[in-house]
Amino acid sequence: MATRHIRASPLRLVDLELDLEVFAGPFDLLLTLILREEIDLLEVDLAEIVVSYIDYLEAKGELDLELATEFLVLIAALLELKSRLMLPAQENIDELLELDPGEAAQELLERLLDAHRYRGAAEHLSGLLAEQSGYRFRSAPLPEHIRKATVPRTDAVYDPARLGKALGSLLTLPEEVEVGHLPQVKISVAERLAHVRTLLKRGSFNFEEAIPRADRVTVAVTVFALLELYKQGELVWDQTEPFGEITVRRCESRTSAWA
Amino acid sequence: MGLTRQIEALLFLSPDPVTADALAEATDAEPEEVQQTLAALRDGYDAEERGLVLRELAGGWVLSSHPEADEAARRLLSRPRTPPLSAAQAETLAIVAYLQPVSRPEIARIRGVNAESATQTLLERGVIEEAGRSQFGATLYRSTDLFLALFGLRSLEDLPDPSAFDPSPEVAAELKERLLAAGDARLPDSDAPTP
Amino acid sequence: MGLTRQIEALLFLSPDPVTADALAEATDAEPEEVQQTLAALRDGYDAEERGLVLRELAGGWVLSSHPEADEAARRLLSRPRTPPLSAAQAETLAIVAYLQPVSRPEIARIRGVNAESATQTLLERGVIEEAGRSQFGATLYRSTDLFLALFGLRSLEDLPDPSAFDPSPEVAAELKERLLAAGDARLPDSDAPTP
Repeated sequence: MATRHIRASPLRLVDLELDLEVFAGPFDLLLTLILREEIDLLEVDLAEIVVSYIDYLEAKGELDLELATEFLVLIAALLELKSRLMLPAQENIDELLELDPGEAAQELLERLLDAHRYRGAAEHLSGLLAEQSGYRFRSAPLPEHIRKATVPRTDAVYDPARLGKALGSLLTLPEEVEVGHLPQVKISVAERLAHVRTLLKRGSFNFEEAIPRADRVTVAVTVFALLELYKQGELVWDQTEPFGEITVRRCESRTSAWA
Repeated sequence: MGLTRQIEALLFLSPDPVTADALAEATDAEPEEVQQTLAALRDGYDAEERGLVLRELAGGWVLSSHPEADEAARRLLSRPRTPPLSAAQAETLAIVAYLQPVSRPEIARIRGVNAESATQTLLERGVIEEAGRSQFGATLYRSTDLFLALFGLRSLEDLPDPSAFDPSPEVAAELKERLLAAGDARLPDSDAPTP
Repeated sequence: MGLTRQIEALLFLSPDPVTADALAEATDAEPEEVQQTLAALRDGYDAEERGLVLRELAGGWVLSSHPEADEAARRLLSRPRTPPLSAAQAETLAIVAYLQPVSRPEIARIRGVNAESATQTLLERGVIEEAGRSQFGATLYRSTDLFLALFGLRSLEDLPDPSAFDPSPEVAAELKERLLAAGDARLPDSDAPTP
């Protein structure tokens, strides 16, 4: 066997088996296929993956912290990538987000008109096809005496370099999952759990205190840690109004979480 | 050695539409003479109520059977009628036909839903084909000559202008009004954003 | 609705000989009437010096082109079809060209996805052909002379040196082993850690 370059990776998501509309198999194979463009990310229902992951956690009955962190980072990267793919052109994202309602409506209107136009064209084509279906073309192999290969008269039409390039690309080892466009994430659920438990020693704290100047992934992982500790019965939280402050309180005993 | 005989034989053997120039080259005849022969053959089939129809499609000349024989053909060959396109396939095909070369993400954007299986079916039916990659690396698609032949088109020019399918100005104005109203309803004032 | 028209259309569409009885059933006509129509068509083609010949063979009636047009037909039709290669076809063809003889399971293992339809297309276009069986019974493939001609190569020795396109030249191993290893790395199996 030739030398194999197997990079050390904390990823152990092989266990997460997916059964999606467009793909069935382990999660990390899906990632590889998406990166190789064998599967179009637009076709993948990411919500289904999250549901599979939750089912998987449920079945396992325990939270693998490394795995949970990796999963959150990867699914966030996929979501961001997919949202970029769905927007018209990368450089227009900021512009689009800043559209006022009138402009946004105009943009949406353009798209609706486009959709309308091609639906009409589609009907026209379907009509043509039905109208033409009575005209049948002959499909038969050429008689042998006419088909006789004429290799000497064949001109070169393809470039041999195309074959070399195709082979070169097959020699490429798959890239590691690219999450470089996300802020460098050093956060893990384990670290957030420890952080929340430290804050809990005070008895209660405001959620904002747990995430000062944090990026979105950190906020998400912190919420994940809170959910886990809630499940364990170590804390409860209150929020009096939407978007209001969230107060997290320690539970003195396991049972009091359900009080 | 009759030119008509040779041209009819060549048309019979050609699976795809063939140009008058290619026929002229193969028969070593003058292109004008070939054009006249083709027109005479076409008119002859028509006048003599033959089972063959000669038409100019997909940039060339091609023989087909007469539609009047379609029912008998279905009985004899137990081949179903050309399967119609699903709505998704027809929309995808229309977008490819008008905007080619076009990538799948673009098709999905216009349709508002993904185009995976429709694209796959159209590829298998041979009415669209790959046409290189976009600058972002997505596969591009274009229509094929088979598309033109099956849809009775001489070239893409035969497709009507897509603006023919635009909604009337009244309908467009109404759509716009409804969109604006929906936008306003979503943002009643600035200090109470809804998730 | 002319019987002649229908019979001619059916003969045109049938690549194989078809019996008069089958034609009678498809057209809902009397067998004798069909027999007469067939004979009239045959004599008509002959008398009018058409490009078609109708013959009764053992199995039934079959249309063919007139032999006088054979030379022109060869000029027109014996050229290979050379549409642009898709990415999947180029990859599959490269694997066969460099590693021949090579089996389809190996091609699939190197590409990380199955090679069914690409292999089929390359076979149909005549650029690859079967070359016996592997020891495990899988069909082996090799490239053809037509492949060499279409790529302007005098022999397989003239294939470009893959190291010129090789992203990992430091790995010293046989090309085939490296391709298989890279393929495996793309498709993790149960006992290998995931890249």
